[in-house]
Amino acid sequence: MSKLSYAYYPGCSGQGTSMEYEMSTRALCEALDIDLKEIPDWSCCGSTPAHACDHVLSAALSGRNLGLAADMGEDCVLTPCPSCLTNLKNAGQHMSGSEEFKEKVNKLLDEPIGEIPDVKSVLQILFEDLGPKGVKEKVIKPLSGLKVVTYYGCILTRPPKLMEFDSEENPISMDRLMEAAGAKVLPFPLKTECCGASHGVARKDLVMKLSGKLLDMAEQLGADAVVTACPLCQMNLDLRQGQVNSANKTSHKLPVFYYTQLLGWALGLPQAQLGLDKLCVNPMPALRGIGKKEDAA
Amino acid sequence: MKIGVFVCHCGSNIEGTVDTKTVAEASLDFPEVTFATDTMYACSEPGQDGIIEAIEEHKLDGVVVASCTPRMHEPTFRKTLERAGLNPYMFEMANIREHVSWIGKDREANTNKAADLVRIAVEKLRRNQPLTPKEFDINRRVLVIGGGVAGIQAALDCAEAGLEVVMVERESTIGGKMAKLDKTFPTVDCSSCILGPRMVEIAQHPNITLYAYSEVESVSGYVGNFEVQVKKKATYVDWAKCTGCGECVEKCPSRKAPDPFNELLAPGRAINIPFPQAIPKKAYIQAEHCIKLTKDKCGNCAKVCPSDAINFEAKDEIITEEVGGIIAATGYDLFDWTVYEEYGGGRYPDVVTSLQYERMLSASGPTGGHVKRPSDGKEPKKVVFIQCVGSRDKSVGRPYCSGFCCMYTAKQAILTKDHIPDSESYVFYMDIRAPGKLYDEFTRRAMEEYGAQYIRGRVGMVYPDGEGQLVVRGADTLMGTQVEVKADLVVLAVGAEAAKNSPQLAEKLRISYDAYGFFMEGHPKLKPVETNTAGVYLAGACQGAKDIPASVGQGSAAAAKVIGLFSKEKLKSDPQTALVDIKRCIGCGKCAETCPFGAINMTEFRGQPKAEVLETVCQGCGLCAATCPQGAVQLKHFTDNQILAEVEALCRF
Amino acid sequence: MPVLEGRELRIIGFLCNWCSYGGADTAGVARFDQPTDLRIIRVPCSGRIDPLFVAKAFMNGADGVLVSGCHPRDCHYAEGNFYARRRLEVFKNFISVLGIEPERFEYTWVSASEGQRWQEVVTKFTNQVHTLGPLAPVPEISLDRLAATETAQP
Amino acid sequence: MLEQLKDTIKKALPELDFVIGWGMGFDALHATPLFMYEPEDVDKLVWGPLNVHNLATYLPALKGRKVGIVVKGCDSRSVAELLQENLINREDVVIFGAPCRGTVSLTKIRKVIGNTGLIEDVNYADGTLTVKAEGASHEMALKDIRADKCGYCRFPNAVLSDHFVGEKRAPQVEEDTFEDLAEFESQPFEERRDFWMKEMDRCIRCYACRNACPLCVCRDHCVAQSRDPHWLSQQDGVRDKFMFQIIHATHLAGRCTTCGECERACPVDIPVLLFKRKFTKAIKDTFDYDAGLDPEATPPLLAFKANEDNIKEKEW
Amino acid sequence: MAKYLKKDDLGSWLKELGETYKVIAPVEEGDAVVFRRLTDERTLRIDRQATQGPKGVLFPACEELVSFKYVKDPENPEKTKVEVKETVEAEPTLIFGARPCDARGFDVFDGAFTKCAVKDNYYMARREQAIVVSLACTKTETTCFCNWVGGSPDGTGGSDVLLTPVTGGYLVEAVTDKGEALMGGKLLSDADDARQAEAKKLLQEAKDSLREAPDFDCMPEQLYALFDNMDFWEKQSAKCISCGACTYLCPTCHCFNITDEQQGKEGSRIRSWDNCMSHMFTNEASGHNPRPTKAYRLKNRVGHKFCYFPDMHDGHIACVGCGRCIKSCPVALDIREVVTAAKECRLPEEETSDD
Repeated sequence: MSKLSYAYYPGCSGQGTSMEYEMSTRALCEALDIDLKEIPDWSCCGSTPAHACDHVLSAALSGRNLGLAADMGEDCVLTPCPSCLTNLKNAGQHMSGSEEFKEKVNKLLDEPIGEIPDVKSVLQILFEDLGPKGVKEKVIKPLSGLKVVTYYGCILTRPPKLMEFDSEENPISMDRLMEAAGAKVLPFPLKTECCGASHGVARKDLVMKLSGKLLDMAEQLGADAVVTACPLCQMNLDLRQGQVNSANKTSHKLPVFYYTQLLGWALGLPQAQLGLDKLCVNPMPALRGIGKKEDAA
Repeated sequence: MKIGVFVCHCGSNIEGTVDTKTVAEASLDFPEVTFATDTMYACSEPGQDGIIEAIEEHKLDGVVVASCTPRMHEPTFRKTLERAGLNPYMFEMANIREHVSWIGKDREANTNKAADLVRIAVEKLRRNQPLTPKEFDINRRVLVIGGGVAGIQAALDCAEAGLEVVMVERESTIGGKMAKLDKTFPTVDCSSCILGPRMVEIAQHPNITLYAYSEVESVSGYVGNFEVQVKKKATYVDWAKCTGCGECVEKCPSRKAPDPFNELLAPGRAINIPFPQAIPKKAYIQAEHCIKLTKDKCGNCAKVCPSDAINFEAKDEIITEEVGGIIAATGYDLFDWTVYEEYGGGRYPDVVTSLQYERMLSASGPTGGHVKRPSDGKEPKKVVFIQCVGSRDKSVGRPYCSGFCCMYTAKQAILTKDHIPDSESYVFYMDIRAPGKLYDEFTRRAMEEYGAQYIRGRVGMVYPDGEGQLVVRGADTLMGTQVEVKADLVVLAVGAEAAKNSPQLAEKLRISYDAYGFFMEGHPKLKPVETNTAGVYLAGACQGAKDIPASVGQGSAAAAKVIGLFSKEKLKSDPQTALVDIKRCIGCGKCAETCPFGAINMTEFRGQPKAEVLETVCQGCGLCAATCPQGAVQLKHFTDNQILAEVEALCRF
Repeated sequence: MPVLEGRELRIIGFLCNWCSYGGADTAGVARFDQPTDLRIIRVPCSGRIDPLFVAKAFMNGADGVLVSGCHPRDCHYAEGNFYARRRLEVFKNFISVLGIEPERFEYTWVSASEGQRWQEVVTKFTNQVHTLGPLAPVPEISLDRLAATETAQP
Repeated sequence: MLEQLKDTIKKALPELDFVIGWGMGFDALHATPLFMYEPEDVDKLVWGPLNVHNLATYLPALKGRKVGIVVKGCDSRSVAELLQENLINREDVVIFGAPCRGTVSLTKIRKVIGNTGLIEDVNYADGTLTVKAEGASHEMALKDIRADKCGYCRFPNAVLSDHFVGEKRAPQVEEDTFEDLAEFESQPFEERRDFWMKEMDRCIRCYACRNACPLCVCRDHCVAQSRDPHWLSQQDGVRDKFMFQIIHATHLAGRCTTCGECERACPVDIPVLLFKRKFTKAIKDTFDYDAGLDPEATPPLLAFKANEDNIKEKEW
Repeated sequence: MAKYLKKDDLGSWLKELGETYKVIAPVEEGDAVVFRRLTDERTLRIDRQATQGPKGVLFPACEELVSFKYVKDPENPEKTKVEVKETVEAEPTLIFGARPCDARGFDVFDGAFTKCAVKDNYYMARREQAIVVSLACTKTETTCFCNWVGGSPDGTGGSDVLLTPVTGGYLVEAVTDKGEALMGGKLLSDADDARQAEAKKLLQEAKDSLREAPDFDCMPEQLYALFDNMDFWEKQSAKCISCGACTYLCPTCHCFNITDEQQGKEGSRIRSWDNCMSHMFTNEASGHNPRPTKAYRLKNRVGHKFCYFPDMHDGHIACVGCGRCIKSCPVALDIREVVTAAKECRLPEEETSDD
């Protein structure tokens, strides 16, 4: 098999709030021999107020990046961020579906876009192109005994006609990857429930309720950690865990990982590359417990 | 030839968007048309009389009616011609309603197109020959496929009328879905008490031959003379000897076999008798679960059988039956609801189907009629019913309403209260559809007398709360809020879909089926139990979801159709068959090779090989005519020259 | 009557009686609007349709030909459409060598219940033919004679 | 090799009514079918690139008689096809095969030498044909003047024979790539139509194409001349002539072995083989079937599969 | 008086004539040479015998005899009458480049269509308005045998003007009064003796190059005698594939078929060439066919040309020896061989005496 290689769109949160997601994604892909070619001079995906007021503008923001990727000669763009994914995919699908729309978008662009590349999440290609088996082969530090719940969030698989990946109600891609890394994945019934992110600023009380429910259920199932694939979800569950605790009078101390971090860990990547120090809830007790519980059992 | 053209207004159905007078005037210019008129309703009595008068007055010898589809009224007008003393086949129709007036509003274009259609009908008619049907004998036996309540009704009605009936049932017992039900709505009477005696009658009726655990393998022939191959699947039990005592079932050590009769609610034995009232009450072995058949060990059943009926060597058997008519009554199956991941996709044991719940309620079911949660065997106190699971849902490809779920949900809510008086029932519904006699009253009783809480809205999610209960979250569209109900048991009112392998059976029967696999009736209103294939009729839910009274009604209707068919002395074949011009035939045999009906024989004429059509076997498809390179085989009324004339007429201007 | 100048093209449909003709009826009953170009010739089965009828239509000046029958496996005569499929497919391939765009000829399957599908098929095909425009009929007379009549009537 | 072939035929002749081969025609360039009844007739037999005719054409009319036939590779495929259609009996036909290097196209020769009516002498040796006409001598490499069909021939040896004389030749090509067709179809549709209009206009409706075709088995009952069915009028317009070629080609779909007799026989040089080539390609692409290789095969248009491998009609 | 036309002036001459006549000449078309109306786009080809002769100009492959139309009485649509219109199409036509054999074919036509009791108006109208300018043959082909059947490379039968190619141009001679009318053209000059002598020499060489003509006087008798010898005809016809190339290319074959072709209420009665080599030629409505096999049909073809027609038309053989039937025959069936074989066939005398 030839080496897997894709155009790569990091997205803005990877430069800030979810730096560790970005770091760990790159480290993981390198370790898995997947070539991520960063789109030169990439710009905002349009996951701003743009898409709420002007579809053409929003598509042009995404379209510029797709055009740049096409110029690289790549036919598939990856991004770790579900929001970027939604916008890039939406723009691509809309333009492929309507020449008229494409023309409107092209008017806004310096370089009109021609061929429209595919857009996928890093998770999708890990699951589909490489496969859990491919991950398992490279695991050197299995996550034995680590009980996790996988939390996909609301937009990674939705709407299904746009995302064309995994089940929108009961996704399993992250589950399989975590299992491949040796973790025990608990049957989490709230995989795609809303964490409240979209109301994060205006209605904090909702976030407390919704994220709290997720943490409660994870705790109840006996999870050692939550695994996510979305910067916003991760932020709500991790950064706001303290707030949730005080609002709901709970005392959760659940580390909330990006799946890339845990996979990287299992592949034996150095901590520095995984950005574990960026997590708010200390992950180390959970990570240290790996292997031990099993020995005890 | 003198051709009369009658252009029908069909009230305003045609006249509304077609200028029928102009069409009639234009028709008068067509070759050999000597009379043309527009008429209000050609098919009405005055309309038909008008045609007859015109035939007599103008000495017409051919008629074109421009009106609706020939699939509807061609037989009507042929009879009109016959009454006027003409050969009924000197007739053609131009479909200016379904194909013109109803599909566009451009009056000019429609009028123009209508005239074109009349023109091709005239050109075809000019080349028609008077035809006379051939008569042939009827085999007065009927095949009923499926032994559910519709099939049972049809079989008994036919048998009572003196016909010999062959019934083929896929499962080891007849009774179908109704046999699995505990009670029936809206009377709440015991399902097996009303169905049981009818099943016994099937077994005992001297005119009925029952093949249970059997399937239709192939069907050939044509109305009046079908030949049917029935595959009797191996049961490994000699049913002639089996007394149904059940000793073998008791002693069978293979206890993880599926029990389809109980909807897989509990495991069954490899050797099994579905239920105490089974007809025939005989044991059968599920080979893939039998220790003897898979591993050549055990053989307990053979050891304990008092009548020595077990035969591990048994093989499938093919039986040929000859019948004159066929009633398909293959019923329905439940939609595979596990595509609903939001309801757990089958991962939560306490989410069950309505039919599973029915088995739980039934005294003959695996719980002996006690409602118990599959997960822990506890009696549920809060039961949530979710309606329209696999009905009225485009996203799962089932946009239709299954019709009976509203009613059985109400029934199950009532029975829940009867079984567990301190229980609460919640029903999530979209609309209540209860249009039958006493139906709406029944659903009201569920709400008002039995206190079932009806919540109008779809359920978005069911998930375990981690503490042994299920959270059911849905919308309450009347309140405009989201609601969450904690439930001990969730019952899904799963919709009906066509029985599995329906399309395959339809193909064997050469009948049509719709996009969902339900069999197509001859006409949605006027021929609800007929099909497009003469001699094949439909009864029950195989045609579309139906409740018990409707299925029984259709069973009787189908039986009446067969009895009517068989009441004729002889049947007449459609004379629009193929014909060989032996002067032109070179005897290459390509027609005989491709004929789907074996209706072409190769014979010899003056030492030369020639093809010959068996007129009563020929079904008139015309494949031979399209196959013969020199055009020596022609299909009467669809000859090359007729089709060429139609093409030519359409292209001439 | 001639097709309406400038608005309609000459499109001929060959439909099997049991499925597609019924499907067109169903579309009519449901009042599904359709372009008016198509003229339907009813035949018992798609197996009756000798591809040469299609050829003849093109020779005589049809701009498009549409054949429709029962879905495979659903033939009223069990096998007619299976043979038709092979013959029509090969024929569709063939006509490009004649200089006839293959898009002028389509064959498809529409059942008696698929009124909506029939509407889609007719609309799509009519648009397809309109995109290609009219196809000149092959002259019934020799080219010299044609040239003579053309110069006679400028 | 020719002598060996003659000997073989002479040995078999007593059992047969006659053997059909080729002899010299009215000049040195034109061969003609030779019916050999007596051993001395066999001495007139010739073999080489001038043996253009496909003699299988004669066989169906001789059904019931025991005859021999000399075949090239392409001719043998016609025999196989006739056997498949039960138009001849295998036991009544004795097939003499020999390796073929290709046959000439007289049209191409005419293009080189100007007029094939003035032939004085012809010699063929080692892939070179030397024609003397009007006092001038023309040397032509066979590959330059051979019939187009020989350029893509995959079966230079008889695919079935009772006696095969000489050493089998390797085919020139493994695969027929239909470049001729691709070239023709690189023209816009309208130009293709115009091309055929002009070509068809020349047709004299002599039906040599049909009668030379070994697989036009309707013979005296061809639809071209019948009134019932009345597919064609007797007009000499382009329409009926064109339509006839379409009928001919369509009736040959899945049966035609592209022996090229139709085109060769045409007295006014209309390239009618191209129609059959198109069908042959469609049949090959769709059913992976070559006509005339297996007398036991069922031709694709007389068969079907419930799920066709290469037909994607539902995608429209 | 013979005239001379410069080779370079031929085109201009024809163009000039084109003002008065519809000029039909052999032109290149595909790989063939056929007679067509001469236009600027077409290329004249007179260096070889045309693939098909000019017979279609006077006797078209297909012509409408009458057109007819059913007309309904607007007052009473049950009454229909048929309107019939005869279509005789003729205009001044000049056939250029026919070979002497081709032109002689028109003699045969004249015999069949204009000199019998029943005259063919359609043919006559065209014949009267046609002028035939032939081109003598200074070269002969292997298939040429005009000398066997009374023709010659410089034969004038059927022609109005005869051109003979000489160095740098053509010798132009009027054959008929009609032809004389063309002699006045400005491009024609008087031909000098040298040119006339050259023409004579070239034509003599052409005549000498032809195979010696056998004596066909005995042919009618011989063919009648062979009438029932089907064994002979079967062998002769064995290789025939029953197509119509020979008849349709033959300058003398004039058999025709008449059919009505109707579309809707209108139609036409057309006459088209028929072909005696086809089964259909004598197929009777009952299905019976008096000439059931190709042996019968070949016998008829040869018999008609060399026996029955001469019998009816003062010994004029209905063959002009152009050789097209030989060279265009898909199986190179050589009529010379058949006729020679018939001539040389020893009749089974014992059988005759037994009768």
